[in-house]
Amino acid sequence: MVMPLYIEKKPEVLITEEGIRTDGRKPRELRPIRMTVGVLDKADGSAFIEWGGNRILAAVFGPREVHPKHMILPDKALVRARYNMAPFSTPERKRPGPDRRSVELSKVIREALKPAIFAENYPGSVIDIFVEVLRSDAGTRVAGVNAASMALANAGISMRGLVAACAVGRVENFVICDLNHDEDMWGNADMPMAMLMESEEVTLLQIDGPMTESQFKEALELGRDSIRFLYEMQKEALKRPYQVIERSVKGDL
Amino acid sequence: MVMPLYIEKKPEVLITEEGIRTDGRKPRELRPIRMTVGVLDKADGSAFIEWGGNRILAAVFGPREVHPKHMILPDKALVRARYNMAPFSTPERKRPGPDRRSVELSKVIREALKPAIFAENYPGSVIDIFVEVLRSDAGTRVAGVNAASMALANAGISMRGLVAACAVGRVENFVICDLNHDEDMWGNADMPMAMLMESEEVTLLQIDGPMTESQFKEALELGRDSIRFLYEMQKEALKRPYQVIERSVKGDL
Amino acid sequence: MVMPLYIEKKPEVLITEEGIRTDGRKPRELRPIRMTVGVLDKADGSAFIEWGGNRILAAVFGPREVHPKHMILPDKALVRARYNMAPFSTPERKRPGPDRRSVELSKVIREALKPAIFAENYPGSVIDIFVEVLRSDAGTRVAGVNAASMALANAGISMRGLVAACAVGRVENFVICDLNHDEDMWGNADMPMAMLMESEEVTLLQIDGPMTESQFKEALELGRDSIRFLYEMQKEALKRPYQVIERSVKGDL
Amino acid sequence: MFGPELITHNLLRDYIRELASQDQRIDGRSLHEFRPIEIKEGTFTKAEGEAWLKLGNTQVLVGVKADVGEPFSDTPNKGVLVSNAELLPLASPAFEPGPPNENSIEVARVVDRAIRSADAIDMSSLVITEGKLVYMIFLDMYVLDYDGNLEDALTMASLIALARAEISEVEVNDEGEMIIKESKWKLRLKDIPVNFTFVKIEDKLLLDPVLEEEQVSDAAITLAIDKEGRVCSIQKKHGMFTMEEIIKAANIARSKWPQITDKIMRVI
Amino acid sequence: MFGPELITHNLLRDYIRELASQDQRIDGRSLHEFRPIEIKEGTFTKAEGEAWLKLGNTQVLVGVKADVGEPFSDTPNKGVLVSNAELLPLASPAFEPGPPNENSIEVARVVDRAIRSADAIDMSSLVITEGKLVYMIFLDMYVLDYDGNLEDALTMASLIALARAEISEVEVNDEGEMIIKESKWKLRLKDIPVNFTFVKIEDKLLLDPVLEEEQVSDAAITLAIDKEGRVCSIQKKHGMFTMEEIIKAANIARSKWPQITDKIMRVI
Amino acid sequence: MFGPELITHNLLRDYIRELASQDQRIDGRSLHEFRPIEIKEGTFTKAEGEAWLKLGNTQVLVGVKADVGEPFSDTPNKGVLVSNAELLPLASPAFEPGPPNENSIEVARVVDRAIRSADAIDMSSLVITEGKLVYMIFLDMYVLDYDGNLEDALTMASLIALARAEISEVEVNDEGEMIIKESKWKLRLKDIPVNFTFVKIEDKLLLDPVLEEEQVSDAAITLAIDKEGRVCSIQKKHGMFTMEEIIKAANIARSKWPQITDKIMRVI
Repeated sequence: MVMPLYIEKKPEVLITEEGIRTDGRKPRELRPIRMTVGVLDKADGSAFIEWGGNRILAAVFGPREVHPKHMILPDKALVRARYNMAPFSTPERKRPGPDRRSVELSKVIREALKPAIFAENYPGSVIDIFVEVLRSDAGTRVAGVNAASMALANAGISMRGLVAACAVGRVENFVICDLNHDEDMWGNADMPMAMLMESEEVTLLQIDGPMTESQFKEALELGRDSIRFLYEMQKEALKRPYQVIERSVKGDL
Repeated sequence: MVMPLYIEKKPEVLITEEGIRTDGRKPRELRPIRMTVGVLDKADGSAFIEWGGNRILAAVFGPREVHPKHMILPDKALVRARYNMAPFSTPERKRPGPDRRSVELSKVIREALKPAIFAENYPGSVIDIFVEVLRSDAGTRVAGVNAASMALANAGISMRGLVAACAVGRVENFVICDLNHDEDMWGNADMPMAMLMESEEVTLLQIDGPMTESQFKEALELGRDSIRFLYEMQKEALKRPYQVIERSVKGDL
Repeated sequence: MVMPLYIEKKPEVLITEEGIRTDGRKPRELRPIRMTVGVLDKADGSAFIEWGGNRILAAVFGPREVHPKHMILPDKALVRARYNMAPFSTPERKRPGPDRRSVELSKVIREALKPAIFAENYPGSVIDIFVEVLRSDAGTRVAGVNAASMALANAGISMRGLVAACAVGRVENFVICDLNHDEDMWGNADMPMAMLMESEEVTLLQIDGPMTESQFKEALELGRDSIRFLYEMQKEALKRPYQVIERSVKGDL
Repeated sequence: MFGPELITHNLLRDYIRELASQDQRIDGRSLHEFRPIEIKEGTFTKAEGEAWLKLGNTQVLVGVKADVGEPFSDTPNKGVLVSNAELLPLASPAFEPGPPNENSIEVARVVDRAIRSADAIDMSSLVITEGKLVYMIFLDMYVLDYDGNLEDALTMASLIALARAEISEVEVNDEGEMIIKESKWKLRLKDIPVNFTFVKIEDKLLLDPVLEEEQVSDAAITLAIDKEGRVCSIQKKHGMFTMEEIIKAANIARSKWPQITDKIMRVI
Repeated sequence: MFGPELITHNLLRDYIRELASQDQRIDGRSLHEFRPIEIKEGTFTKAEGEAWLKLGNTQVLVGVKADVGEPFSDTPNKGVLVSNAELLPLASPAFEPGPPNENSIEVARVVDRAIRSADAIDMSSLVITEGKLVYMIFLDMYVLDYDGNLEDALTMASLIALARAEISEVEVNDEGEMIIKESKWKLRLKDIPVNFTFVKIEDKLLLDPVLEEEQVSDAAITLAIDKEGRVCSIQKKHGMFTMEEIIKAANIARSKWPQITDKIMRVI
Repeated sequence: MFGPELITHNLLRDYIRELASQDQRIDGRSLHEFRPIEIKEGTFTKAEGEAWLKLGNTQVLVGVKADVGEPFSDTPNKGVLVSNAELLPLASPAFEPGPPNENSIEVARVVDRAIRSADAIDMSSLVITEGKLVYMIFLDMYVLDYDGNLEDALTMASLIALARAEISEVEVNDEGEMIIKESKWKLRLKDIPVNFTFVKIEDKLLLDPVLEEEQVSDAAITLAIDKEGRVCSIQKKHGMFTMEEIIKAANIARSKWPQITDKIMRVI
């Protein structure tokens, strides 16, 4: 029997009547974000994202030879993604190896990125995407999608465009963007979202928690606005590999 | 630690001096049986058997391509069988996945059916047999053999003949057929048995519990008689796919 | 919860001031050793070693076809080794299957033997080495290397020469050879060592526990001396397959 | 779309897509129409609650079993729900025996998420002794025949099986021993969060796709609607959607909710 | 017959089958004769009881280890027996490293079933404190060299190892702590349920087949006989038998029982 | 040298070996010189102690986490140290996802053995209640970018992460419940057992090899030196060494120890 040296505490108020959140942000305000592209030597492409307390590394290998061979697709590239949490990424140590959550997230991230990749340009090969969560602090899947999208570009994979991502959600009657740990844990609804920015089509969308018709529409729109902001940062980071690109929204998106 | 909401109770008397069993049956009496053929759309052949409290679904795919390739037999079909118990098939929830018992039963069922299949007619292919126990109530392996044999026929696999099966056993000095849960659990000997009906040769035989020379002979004969009865039901069910065929022995076989 | 019927007891004195060890040996004295070659019928080569309380069986298959195929080396033989402890080889029953220690030892043993094998003589094939510890009593990896080396020779694999092995170590200020259970458990340093005897080059060397510069040199030399002794026994055993070759050092190497 | 991709002839692909462009489907349904839903009568499991449901040719069997155990340390005042789906190899040539894979995990989590996000089960009602003993509910979803749209079929069957479940009452006596009583209690549902799965073919949304429609589709999404008409769970699967399409799918789902719920209410 | 099927040349196949038709065998034995049985002297394990047995060229090593643990909740007044067989890769080119497979599981269960169905071990004698603490007996069967008929070799070696086992006595003191004592007790056998394996070649039954006979045979069956001459366990393996053949095999087995039991009794 | 062997062109092989014969290396270093060592500033994990270390292009991240649990029954007065290495697939095209393999197990054990054999952690200081409650230290080594010599990089990073670790104090109250306090204690190191890895090319020893040097080398060995200059751990990897070469490697390692230790001391 192993006991963690950690106790989860629920804040008394998640959001004030004036819309002030537990970390002092307003509903449409993002946490600080830093992006760095090209941080690894051996990967074909890589990116590092620091977003609030998240630290996430993404790398891409490919197009390369497929193993095992029976997975080869003759007319296009096989796209694989692996989302993995480091044992030291959580307050309580996480056992290494995939669990049900990480298996699902690996699929969701793959499906978020696949529409952006010109897979038909690389028949018979594989493009491997690895997302390693080194430190988790709510929103790891969307942070991972942003980093992985930059790593794909950094690897020179031909793409329809970048995929950018952000979580939105609901705390009481407020639709908010970029949920923090408390909001993720105790809020009313969580909605991670990603878009292929060429056409602003949604490539990742999940919801956990109820939203009314109008809240849902508001959330989709706030998601799109947040994602546009992320997209601008991605482009800037890709222009200056090895440089840290840093930003956050103060006040309002 | 998970505790089941279930307590096993041993009956005071398993069989009366007059040979009346815990469910009121006589020694040579079968529980009610229903057979239905062709119950699944996607499988090449299928059958459903309800026997006492058992509910068992069998399906056959094949002849089809072998994966992994190194298992291919150049001169005949590979025959595979999988016996599996649903998590909700037992009083206490069963963890999904194979255990030692189901691995052995898969082999025993495969060996019960293989002698009936003209495997040499399908060189280089595989015939896959799946037996899913949805509800278990003693005698699942023989019920599974009956269903699987019908599913093979329903799939149009060429066969020497049908395989039919029944358990016999001993409770005190009575040789009985078609053991119920109590007899299976607390009886003195259990003997599942299957025959290829063309030649009435034994393709499945196991014993668990001692029988004298004469009891053993009596058991083999009662097994054969029971199996003949099952065989007639199988033939009828196969003549009328999608129709339920229902029967049981009242009194004596 | 399973509790073993076994209590580990630390001896009060591991070595006396006069250098007498817990089993009465002097520092440079080996336990009794018996070697037998050709003990198995189906393996291509085999050897059995009894060394102190150790009982270890080694067998070699090959050169033979490689499975799975993607492991084939086109220009030389693949060499694989598996070190495995029987469930009944330890005071407390060991769960079957590899653990981290046995995975490491399998690698260390393979690397100890590979330099001796003319792998280039068998391109595209595999040489499989199996070391089964039936009874363990300190020094199983070096006993295993001795047995495996003889099994390779017994299988007729072409080799640069035999590999012989022995553990040395330190208990207090004494450098000793062939550690027994107590010394392995409670001593200050343990240093298993193997040499390819043609050139007396070291093919296995591990240390666990500190040794000063001079102790380390002394240990290496004592290791070499012990290994020379083992080598002579190996040669003799290989000359007389199916004969037991038995020896130990009384007093001093 | 599962596992080794099933090959659909180009002809069939073109035919399905051509039909869709004319608001038609291969089985004659309209775009936003469910296949016939049938709940089989009988006892097929040893579960505390069960449902064998046919959605067209898709057949699923869901069993709800209850055990007793310790609560998680961070939720001492809540019971435990464990959801698991098995894509049985007898349900499709594309399914292989083995431990849960990406597809079976995703579908189980999509059903589970709908139930949890709508708060359909009162988890605090599962507590026997706070922090010590709670009911553990195992929701085992068995796929018997796979002709598309497992999400919706499994969600409906799960809701029925849960609502039907009758669980032995348990007492803890003075010595701290657990006593299983003869009497049973019913696991009531507080909500009926139905899932609705759409595939997209060009600019058309098709509700409740059959297997071939899944295979030739451009994108797929599953949405759950709760009794207040709120979207309480979404899973976008392959492909991509415009925001307008998603809002449209949510509206269609909302309009279909009463019809499906009515079917469910009749059998529980 | 195990794993990747070993290829036997057609010539050898024809030769063995031809011999059988004349009541002869490749190693000169008669049809119902065992190969020489040898029990190796010495200590080869750290088990509480052990036996290294050679049946012709087949070599097996069985070790019996005892631990202490909790009984199963449904058998509070019985100890625990765990049987496990390892088909070591050094025993045959057909055996591969890895977790127990179909063949090792079957052979372990066949040995285990013979022992249990004859009630050979008094399971209630393994109880230390009812419902709390019992001896757990681990029967580990190791196949070292595989030249056919593992069932019979492993059953004999298991019976010897069990009968030889000397296990530390255990006491529970007033504080409920377990004390391991110096003294030992012997695990006595109440019965000697020997297994007899036959293969069938055309209409002939061959007892104790060697590997090549297994490979070219039409069918195989293993029967256990208890001390009262009763059949207490059967496992039909591949192929099929007439009822008459099965009765004949049981009669042969019954007639051989005293000879094998005598061998076993001499070394325990 | 790991997993599927990376192909190095013969030209590069010949070039590296030719350079070595002239006491030169591809990156301009002398034979017994380390690559630049850089410790990244920042917080990258949720561990109690961490270090992101670059050794040339090799990058590793080590996190030390602490939990509380029971001690092993044979060491009731000692805490528990669990060491684990993950060769992440993003670190090299030669690494594949999956459970620990031979290479990750070996490297974790080599680091672990250096720390234990030098007694660098006072294991008895990890006891909270003897025999009942101890701190469990998880040393998780993450390889992010693999350009050779993981052993030395991981050992340095592990020592730093351990020395930096600040762990919550724990109390057991009268009811036997565990109370986590606000205050922290530091896990102090009693020794700094640094690992030194050499590859051999012909008769030359190269310290801190890059990936390509590992691949074309004849042999490899890792030695740990403690603060008293003693060799406290060795792992010979592939190939073979003369006794003289091993003694020479130990002497070089001993002479480099102060330089590496100095680097480590500056950041802890």
